[in-house]
Amino acid sequence: MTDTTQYTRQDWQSDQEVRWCPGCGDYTILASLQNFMADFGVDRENVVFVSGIGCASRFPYYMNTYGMHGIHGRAPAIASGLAVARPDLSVWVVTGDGDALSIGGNHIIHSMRRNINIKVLLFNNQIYGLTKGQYSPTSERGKKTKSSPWGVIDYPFNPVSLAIGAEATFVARTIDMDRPHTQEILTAAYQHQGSAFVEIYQNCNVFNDKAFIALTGKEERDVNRIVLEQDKPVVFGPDDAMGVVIEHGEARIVEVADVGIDAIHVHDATVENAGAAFALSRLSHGPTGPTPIGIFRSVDRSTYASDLQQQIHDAQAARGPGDLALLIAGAGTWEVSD
Amino acid sequence: MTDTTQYTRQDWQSDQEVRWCPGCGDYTILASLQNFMADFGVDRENVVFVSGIGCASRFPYYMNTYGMHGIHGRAPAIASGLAVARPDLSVWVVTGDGDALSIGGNHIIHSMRRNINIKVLLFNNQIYGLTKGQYSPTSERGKKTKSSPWGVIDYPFNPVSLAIGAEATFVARTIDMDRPHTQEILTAAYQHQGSAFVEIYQNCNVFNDKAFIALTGKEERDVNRIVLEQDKPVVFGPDDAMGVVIEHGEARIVEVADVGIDAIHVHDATVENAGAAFALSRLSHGPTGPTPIGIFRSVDRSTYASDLQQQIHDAQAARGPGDLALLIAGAGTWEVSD
Amino acid sequence: MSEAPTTDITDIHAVAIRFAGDSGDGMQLAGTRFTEASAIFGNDLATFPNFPAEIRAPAGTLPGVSSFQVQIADRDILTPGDQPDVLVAMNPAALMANLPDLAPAGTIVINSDAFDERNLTRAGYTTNPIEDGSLNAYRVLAVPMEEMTKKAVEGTGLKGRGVLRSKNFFALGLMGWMFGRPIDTTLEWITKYYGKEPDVQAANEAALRAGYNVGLTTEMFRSTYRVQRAKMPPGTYTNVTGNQALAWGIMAAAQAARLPVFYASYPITPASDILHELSRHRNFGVRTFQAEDEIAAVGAALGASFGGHLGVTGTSGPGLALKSETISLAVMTELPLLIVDVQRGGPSTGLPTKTEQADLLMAMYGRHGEAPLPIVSVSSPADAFLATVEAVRIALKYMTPVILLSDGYIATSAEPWRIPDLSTLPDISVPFATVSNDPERFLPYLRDPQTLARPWAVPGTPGLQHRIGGLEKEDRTGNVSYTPANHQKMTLLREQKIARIADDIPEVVIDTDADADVLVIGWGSSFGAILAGVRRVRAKGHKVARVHLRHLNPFPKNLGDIVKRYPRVLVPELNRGHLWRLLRADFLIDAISYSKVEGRPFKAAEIESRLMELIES
Amino acid sequence: MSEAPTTDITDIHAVAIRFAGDSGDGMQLAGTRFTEASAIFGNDLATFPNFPAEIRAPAGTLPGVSSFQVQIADRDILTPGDQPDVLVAMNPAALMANLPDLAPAGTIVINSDAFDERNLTRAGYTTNPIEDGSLNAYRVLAVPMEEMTKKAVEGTGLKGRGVLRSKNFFALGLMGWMFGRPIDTTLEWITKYYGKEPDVQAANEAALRAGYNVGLTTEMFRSTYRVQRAKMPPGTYTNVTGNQALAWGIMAAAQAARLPVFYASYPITPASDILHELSRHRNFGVRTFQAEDEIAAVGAALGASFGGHLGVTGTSGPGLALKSETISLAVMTELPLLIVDVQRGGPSTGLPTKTEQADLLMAMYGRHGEAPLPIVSVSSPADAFLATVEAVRIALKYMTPVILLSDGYIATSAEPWRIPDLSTLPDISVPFATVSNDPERFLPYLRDPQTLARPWAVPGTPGLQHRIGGLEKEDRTGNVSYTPANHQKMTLLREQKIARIADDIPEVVIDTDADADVLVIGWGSSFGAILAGVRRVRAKGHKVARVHLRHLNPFPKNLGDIVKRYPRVLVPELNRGHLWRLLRADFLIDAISYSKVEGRPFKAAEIESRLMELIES
Ligand SMILES: Cc1ncc(C[n+]2csc(CCOP(=O)(O)OP(=O)(O)O)c2C)c(N)n1
Ligand SMILES: Cc1ncc(C[n+]2csc(CCOP(=O)(O)OP(=O)(O)O)c2C)c(N)n1
Ligand code: SF4
Ligand code: SF4
Ligand SMILES: [Mg+2]
Ligand SMILES: [Mg+2]
Repeated sequence: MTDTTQYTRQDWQSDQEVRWCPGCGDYTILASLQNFMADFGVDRENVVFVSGIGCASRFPYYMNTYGMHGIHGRAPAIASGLAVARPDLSVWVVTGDGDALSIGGNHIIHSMRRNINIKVLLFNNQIYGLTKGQYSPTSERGKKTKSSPWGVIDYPFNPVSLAIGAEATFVARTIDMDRPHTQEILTAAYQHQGSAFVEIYQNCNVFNDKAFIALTGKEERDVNRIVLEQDKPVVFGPDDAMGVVIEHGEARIVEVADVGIDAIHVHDATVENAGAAFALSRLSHGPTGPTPIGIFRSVDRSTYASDLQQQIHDAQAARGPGDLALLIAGAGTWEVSD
Repeated sequence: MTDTTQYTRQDWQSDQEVRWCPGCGDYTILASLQNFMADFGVDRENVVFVSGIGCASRFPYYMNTYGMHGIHGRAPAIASGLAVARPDLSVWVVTGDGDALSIGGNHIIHSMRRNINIKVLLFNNQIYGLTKGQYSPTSERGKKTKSSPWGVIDYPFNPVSLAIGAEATFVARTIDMDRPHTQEILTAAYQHQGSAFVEIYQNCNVFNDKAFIALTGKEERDVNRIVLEQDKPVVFGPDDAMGVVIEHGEARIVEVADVGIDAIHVHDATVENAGAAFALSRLSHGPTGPTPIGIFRSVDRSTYASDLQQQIHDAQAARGPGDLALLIAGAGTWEVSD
Repeated sequence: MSEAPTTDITDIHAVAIRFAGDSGDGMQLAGTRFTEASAIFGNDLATFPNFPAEIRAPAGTLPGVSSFQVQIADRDILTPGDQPDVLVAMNPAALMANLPDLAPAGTIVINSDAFDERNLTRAGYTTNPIEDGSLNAYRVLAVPMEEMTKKAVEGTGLKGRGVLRSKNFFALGLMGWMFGRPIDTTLEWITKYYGKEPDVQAANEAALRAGYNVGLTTEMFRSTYRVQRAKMPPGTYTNVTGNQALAWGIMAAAQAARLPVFYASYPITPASDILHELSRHRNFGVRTFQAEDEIAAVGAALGASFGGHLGVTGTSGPGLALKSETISLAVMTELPLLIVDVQRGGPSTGLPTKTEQADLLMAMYGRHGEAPLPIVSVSSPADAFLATVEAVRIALKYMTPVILLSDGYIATSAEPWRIPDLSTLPDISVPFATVSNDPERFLPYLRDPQTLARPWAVPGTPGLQHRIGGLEKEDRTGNVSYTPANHQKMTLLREQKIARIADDIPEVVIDTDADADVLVIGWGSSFGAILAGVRRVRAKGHKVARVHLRHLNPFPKNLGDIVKRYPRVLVPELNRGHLWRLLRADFLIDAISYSKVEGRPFKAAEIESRLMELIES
Repeated sequence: MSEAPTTDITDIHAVAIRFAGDSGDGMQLAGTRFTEASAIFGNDLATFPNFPAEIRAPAGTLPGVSSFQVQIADRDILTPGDQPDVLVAMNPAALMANLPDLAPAGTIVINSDAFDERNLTRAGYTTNPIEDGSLNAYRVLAVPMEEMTKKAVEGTGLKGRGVLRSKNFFALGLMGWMFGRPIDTTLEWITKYYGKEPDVQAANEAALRAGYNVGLTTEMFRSTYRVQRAKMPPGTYTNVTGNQALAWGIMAAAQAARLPVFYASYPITPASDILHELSRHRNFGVRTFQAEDEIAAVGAALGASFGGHLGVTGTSGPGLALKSETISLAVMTELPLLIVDVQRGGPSTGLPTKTEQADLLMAMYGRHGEAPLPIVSVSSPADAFLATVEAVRIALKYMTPVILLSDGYIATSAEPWRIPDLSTLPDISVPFATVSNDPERFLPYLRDPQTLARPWAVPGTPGLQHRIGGLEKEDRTGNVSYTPANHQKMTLLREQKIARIADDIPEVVIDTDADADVLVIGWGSSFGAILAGVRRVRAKGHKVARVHLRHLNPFPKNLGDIVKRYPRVLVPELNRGHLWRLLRADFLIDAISYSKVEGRPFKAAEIESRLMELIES
C-alpha cells in the first residue's frame, strides 16, 4: 500500500466485459470492491483474486489485478498456497454458496482455522446460479428448485455459525445492495491479519429473486436489519426499539423498553471467546426476519504465513541458511578413491 | 431390535484377530461398543459399520456385523447413501481425527446438517496413527511430529464446536478409558433420531501417549473432568467445588462458593438454540485442563431419510405408484402406422 | 386457420432451421416447441441446442447468443443438418454469430426492431446489414417482430417489459406458417404450461397467432414449404433428449432389475438434467440425493449399492476425475454401480456447454492400480434408453462398477423415439444371497464360476454378516490379505471378470458394402454424422464399411477380426484419438485417426469428405 | 575387540541377510544400521524393507512380521538379492513367514527365547522347529538372545520391559561379528541418537557389544565371512533411500532454478517421508504445507506456482486420483508444477506398504479432456535425485505440470550414492516476465516459438496483471474463448508443447550385444533386477539388448527405431502391461508383456528365466 498512488474505480476495471445477468447483485458487489480498492490505494499488482466456479466466481476477470479462476470449490486451497508462499500479496477469494459451502466446505473450514491471510468473500444467493437453479447448502427447507421439485429436505448451514465453529478469526456479514456497509466490512477484512470470512447476501434475480427482501425491501429492511456495531448495545428497528439480550448462551430479541437498555448485549467482536459471536449468529437462520449484519468476530492471532516465516527465521538463526552439500554429506559418507 | 435375542459380547466379535498396538485405546472402545450392542440386544444383521482409513477405521473388521472399510475420509458419504437408502438399518461410522476432520471434513459437516441417521464415532487421538505420527487437525500448536519438526503452526479444530457450528443435532464427547460413560453416550447416540457426533478421546500410546492424561490420570482426572448431566448444574472437581457459568454468551469456570449454586449453568442439551452447547464447547481447546464430557446437544428434528420417505409417500398418494410407460407417453406422443 | 393461404407451397424433403437470439430471448423454447410440433406432425428430426456458459451474458453481445437448430425431414435423418437453410436472427449479435454457418442462398428471418445502433455496435457491426447490401446473397425477411408482438399482446392484460418476452412465440408462429406446422399443438402446450398465469398465457397465444397470421397475410412471404411426414417404423413415438432418455433408462433398468433407484449426484453441466428428471419421480420410489460434491455422490451411491439398491451417480468430466478414487473402491469391493459421464469440452473447466468425447481414456485408465471396469457408450438421444439398461445389466450381473459415456450433444439434443414395449425389457434382476455359500462361514468373495461375480449379500440378511473394503481381499473369504500370490490371483480374477463380459455382449454388426476397403469405426454421438456421411459416400457410388461401437470395454469378440479385414480403418472422434489408440494397442492395426476438437459435433459433410479423401487416395 | 578371533574367515563376494521379527522388535533399525556400517565399510549394497500395513499387529502374529533385507557385495550389485543367505528370526512368526524365501542350505540365526509355546501357537507351529528336525536342511544357530541381552544390560540402569528392547542391538552385534562389520560406526550412531537418554544408550551399547562378543567367544560360531570392499568409481558416497534422494532432488532443483520450494502434501504411505524430510529444512527456506487432503495439497502447490515458487506436491496412487481434476487445471493454466507419485499396490487402498508400477496409465490418461503432460520416472533410490531435477527442469522450461513416478520399493530401500558435485547441476532457472510482451496489453498466452511455453508473470509485477483459469483460453490473450477454431488450436498447441520435449531430452541409450534379437525394455524400479537378470543371461553366453526408460512421455525420439529393430521385445513391469500398451499403440510392435503383481519387486532370477525362455523358444 502506498499513499502516493491515486486510483479511481476505473483503474480497477479489467478490459473484460462484465457478463452477469442484468440486475444481478454481483454487479453491486463488484462496484463496492472496486471502489474500496481505489479508495484504499492498494497497488493493483499486489492484489490477487482467486475464485472457484459459479457466477460469483467470474469475479476475477473483471478486476484489473492478478487473478485465477480456479475450479469448483478449490479456491481457498489455491489461495492458501499462494498466500503462504507470498505473504507480501493481498489475496482474496471470491466464492458462491455452492462453491464455498458445498464442494469447497473442507477447504473453507481449514483455511479459517489456519488463519491464513486470505479474505473470503462468499456471495450467498442461496442457490446455484451458474448451473441454473439447483438448491444450495444455504437454501431454505421446503424450497422447490430444479433438483428439489418436492422441496428441499436438507437443513441449511448458517455460514456465520459454521465459520465461527471452524475457529475463524474474522467473521462478518453484509448485503450486496448496501454499498457503504459492504465497503466498511471490506476495509475491516482487509485490515485483519489472517483469514477473513465475509458472507455477502447477494440477490440472484433469475433463480432466487427477492431472497433477501426482508433485509433490502423498503418497508422491511428497517425492521429486520440488526446492525452489529463495536462496543454498542445491539439495538435495531424503528427508534431502536428492539434489542438483543444473551442469556444462558442464547441470544434473544426483546423490546428494549421491556428489559431496559442496560440489559441489552453490548457487542464486542474482539473478545477471544467465540461464544457471544456464535450466539448472535443464531438469531436468524436465513434472512427472512431480523438478521444481524456487521462484524461478528475479529480477534488477533498470528497468521500461518507469519508463523512459518518465523520458523524459517529461527531455523536460519540456529543453523545458517542451509548448504545442500553439507546436508547430504551429513547423513554419513565414505570416500572411495582410485 | 428384538427383546427375545440375548447376546453376549462374544456374539459381536468377528473371527478376525484384532490388530492394534498393544495398549491402544481402540481396544477399550471396541469392548465398550461390543458390550453396548450386546446389552442393547440390537440384531447384528441390521447393524453396519462404515469406516475410512486409519487405525480407528479398522474397527468394522472386528465387529460381527455388516461392514465396509472404505477409503480415507469418505465414510460419512458412503454411510449417508446407505442410511438414506436403508432407513431400517443402524448405520455407524468409525473414524479418526484425520479421517473425519482433515480429508473427511466436508462429508462430516454435511452429514451433520442433513441429520442423516448415522452415528459418527470420532476416535480423536490428536495424531495420525496409521501413517506413523504426523500431526492432525486436532493436534495442539507447537507439537513436534514427523511432519512438524519445528512445531505445528495450525490452530486446531475443536471438534465439538465444529459439529455444533455445522448444525449437528446430537453432539457428545467421551473418553476411551471410561467405559461406563462411553456406553452411556453410545446408548444416547443410538437412540437419537438422526446424525450423532461422538468425539471419543482415544489414547495412541505409540505416537501420542498420554495426550489425555489430564482426564484419565489418577490424580488429574477428578480435577479436570466436567461431566455434563441433563438438567443438572454444571459442577465438577473435588466436592463439586468448581462450576460453570455462562455470561454474555461466554462459559467460564468459577468456584461455586464464589457465585452461589444458583448462578451455575444448568445443563439442558435439548434446547433448540445451540448457543449454550457451543459456549460449553469453548471451555477447553484440547484436553489439557478442565474439559466437558457428556452430551452437549441433543435435539429432535426430522431425519433426511424420514423426510425423503415422506416425499415418496406423498408423491405416491398424489400420483399413484408410478407407471413408466405412462410417464414416457406423457411427454407427448404420436402414432405412426404402417 | 380458416383462410387458405394464397401462396405457393413447395414440397421439400428436409430443412434445417436455426433459431438464434439473445440468451434471454427464449430461443431454446421456440426451437423445442417447433421440434415438438414437427414431431407430432410426423417428421423425422434431429436437434442441436447451443448456449453460452454464462447464465446471461449482457444482452445483445456475441457471448450471449443462444441458438437452437432443428432439421425436419420426410425421411430418416441423422443429424440436425450441417448448415441451416433458414436462420431466425432475433438481434444483430445472433446474425453476426450464426451467418457463417448458413447455407448458400439461405433464408434469414430478421427481427428488424432489434437492429438499432446500440445493438449493432454491441455485435460489432458498423453499418446495418439489413440495409448495407451485405446480405444480398441471401433471402432476407426483415420483420419488426417487437412492434408486432406489442400490438398483438395489447389488450391481453400483460403490461410493461413482460410484453416483449412473447416475441419468441411470434417468431415461432411465423416459422409455423412458413413450414406448415399446425399451431394447435403449441397452443395446447401454452395452456398447459402457462395456465396459472392467464395474462402470460394470453400474451403468448396472441403472439403465436400473430406470427402465423403475419405470414399468412403479408405479401412478404410469398412461398411456404411443406415437409411431408417421414416414413418411420410403425409405433408410438415421442421426442426425447439424451438426458431424458438416460434418466428413464435408469428407471426402466431398476424396474427390470426389481431394485429401487438411488441416484446421487452433484449438479454439473451437461449432466444436471438427469438429476432434475429423476428427482421428479418420487412416486416411483426414486431416491435422489444431491450430494455436497462428486466424491460424496459416488460414495453415497456405493453405500446404497452395498445396501441393495441400484446405486447410480452421474456427472461430467471434472466430476468423473474426482470420483476416480471411489470408483477404484467399487472395483475392489465388487459392488454394482452405474457411473454416468456426460462428456463436455476439456481439459479443466474447458468448454462446459460444448460437446467432446475426450473422457474415454480416463474411463479406461483413470484409476490407480489395476482397476478394470466395463464401459458402455450412448450413440444418440433415443439410444440412451437401451444403452443405460445394458450398462445396468452388466453392473448387476458382474458385480462391478460400469461407466456409461454420453456427451453434451446427446444430452441436450432431441430426436423422435419409438417407445419400446417396456414389458419386453429383459429381466436383469440378480438374486441377493440369503443363505451361506459355505458350511463354515459366508464367503463374500466366492465367485460364480461362469461370470466370476461374487455374491451380493445385503445388510439385514441374518447370518451373512461380512466386511468388505479397499484393502486387497483374500480369495473366497474376502479377508484382508497382503500375500503376494493372492494379490496376483485377485488382480487377474478382477481382470478376467471384466474380460469375460465379451462373451455376453452382442458381436458388432458391420454395415458394409461388398468389396469395401475402407472401414469407418466410431462410438458415441458421432453415430448420426458418420452414418449420414457414409450414406453420402455410398450415394456417390463408393463402397464403405461402417461399425459403431456400444461396448468400449471389453470390445465385442469379433472386433479384432473385423478391423483387420480392412486395409484402411478411419476412426473419427471428437478427441485426439482415444478409440484409435485402443484399437492400435489391442489389434496392432495402423488405423487412421480423424480427430476434431472444436466443441461441436461432426458434420456429415466432414465425414463424407474425409472418407472421399481416403477412397480417392 | 582386542582379542583376535580364533575362527575361520571365509571370503565371499556377496551375501544377503534378512532381519525378521515382530513389528515391535526393531528390525528396520537393525537392518538400517547394518546397512550403514556396510556402506561406510565400502561394500556395494541394496536393501529391501518390508513391513506390515498395521502399525503394530498383535505381537507374535504373522501379520505383525516386519523384515529388512540387505545384500552386501564386493562388486556392483543391483538388487537386495533374490533369496537371503542368512535369516535372522526373532520369533516363530518371523521364521514361519520368511523361511520359504531362504536360499537352500542357508543360515538361520534364531532368538530361541521367543520360541515358547504361546509364540509357536500364534505363528501356527504345532511343534518347535528348533527341535523337531524340520530345519535340518539349514544351518541353524539358536541363541537365547533375550536372556543374553538381559544379562548384558544389567547394571546399565535400564530396568523393566525396556531392557528387552535392546535385543535388536544384540542381534546386530552378532551379525556384525559374523560378517566382520566394525561396530564403532554403530556405537557412534547410538551416542548421537540416544545421547539424551543415557540409560537407553548404555543398554543398547551393552547389547551390541554383547552380541558381538558372543560371536567372538562362543563355540557356536565357528566361521565368519568377509565381504571385501567393492570397487566403485571414486568419490564421496552416502547411503540414501529413494524418498530421501527425491526430497534432496527437490531442494537441489530449486537451488538450480533459484526458486523457493513450496511442498504441499497430505501424508500417505509410502510418500510421507518426502514430507518429513523436507519439513526439517526450514533453514533452506523450504516451505512445507500439510494440507487437509490431496486436493488441497495440489491446489496449494499450484497457487504457490502461480506466485512464482517451485510448487511441488507428493502422494501415492489414491492421492494422485484425487488430484487429477486440479492437475487438469494446471494443464490449462500452463503453470509449472511437480507432482510426485510414489506408487504402491492397488487398486483402492490395495497393499499400502507394498510396491507396484500400476499408475503409469493413470499418469498418462487419468484426466478429463485432452490434458497431456510429461512423465518422468525414477529407477533406483540414488537415481531419484537427478530424475527429480530433470522433472523440475521440464516443468519450468515448458510451463507444465510434470508427473514423477517413483514407487514403494525405491522409496524405502537404500543404496550407496556417489554424491554429485552440486555445482555441476545445470542452471534450470527461467526468467519471470517483467515487462509486457505486447505494446497494447500483456499477453499471458503468447508463446515462446521454440518451447511453446507461455510467460510466467508473477503477482507483484507492475503492469502485468492478468487472469488465468480453467475455461478454454484464447490463443495469445488468454481470455476466455468458446470459439471452435480456437479450442482446436489450443488443444493442439498444448499437445505439441509436450510432444516437442522429445527434442530436448536425451535419446535412449541401448545396452546391447551385437546380433541380439531380444530386447528387454523397462522403466522405474525394475532397473536393478532387469540389469542383473540380463547380466546373468549374458554370463551364460547369450545375447540380449536392454533399454531402461527415464522419460515415459514423451518418449525419447529414437525409441521407435530401437524397439522396431528387435524381433522380440520383452516388457517386464509390476503391473498388467502399462508401458507394453503404450509401446504397442505408438509403434505397432507385438511386444511381449512380462507382468507381475505380487506387491514386490522382480527378482533377477525371474528376469533371467523369462529371458532364457524367450531366447530358447
Ligand atoms: C467439479 C465440478 N462440479 C460441478 C461443477 C458445476 N458447477 C459449476 S458452478 C456450480 C455451483 C454454483 O453455485 P454457487 O457456488 O452458489 O455460485 P453462483 O453461481 O450461485 O454464484 C456448480 C455445481 C463444476 N464446474 N465442477
Ligand atoms: C486418499 C488417501 N490419502 C492418505 C491416506 C493415508 N492415510 C491413511 S490413514 C491416515 C490418517 C490417519 O489418521 P486418523 O484418521 O487420525 O486415524 P488414526 O490412525 O489416528 O486412528 C492417512 C493420512 C490414504 N489412505 N488415502
Ligand atoms: S444466474 Fe443469478 S447469480 Fe448468476 S449472474 Fe444471473 S442473476 Fe447473477
Ligand atoms: S498407532 Fe496409535 S492409534 Fe494406531 S493402533 Fe497403535 S496405539 Fe493405536
Ligand atoms: Mg449461489
Ligand atoms: Mg488419529
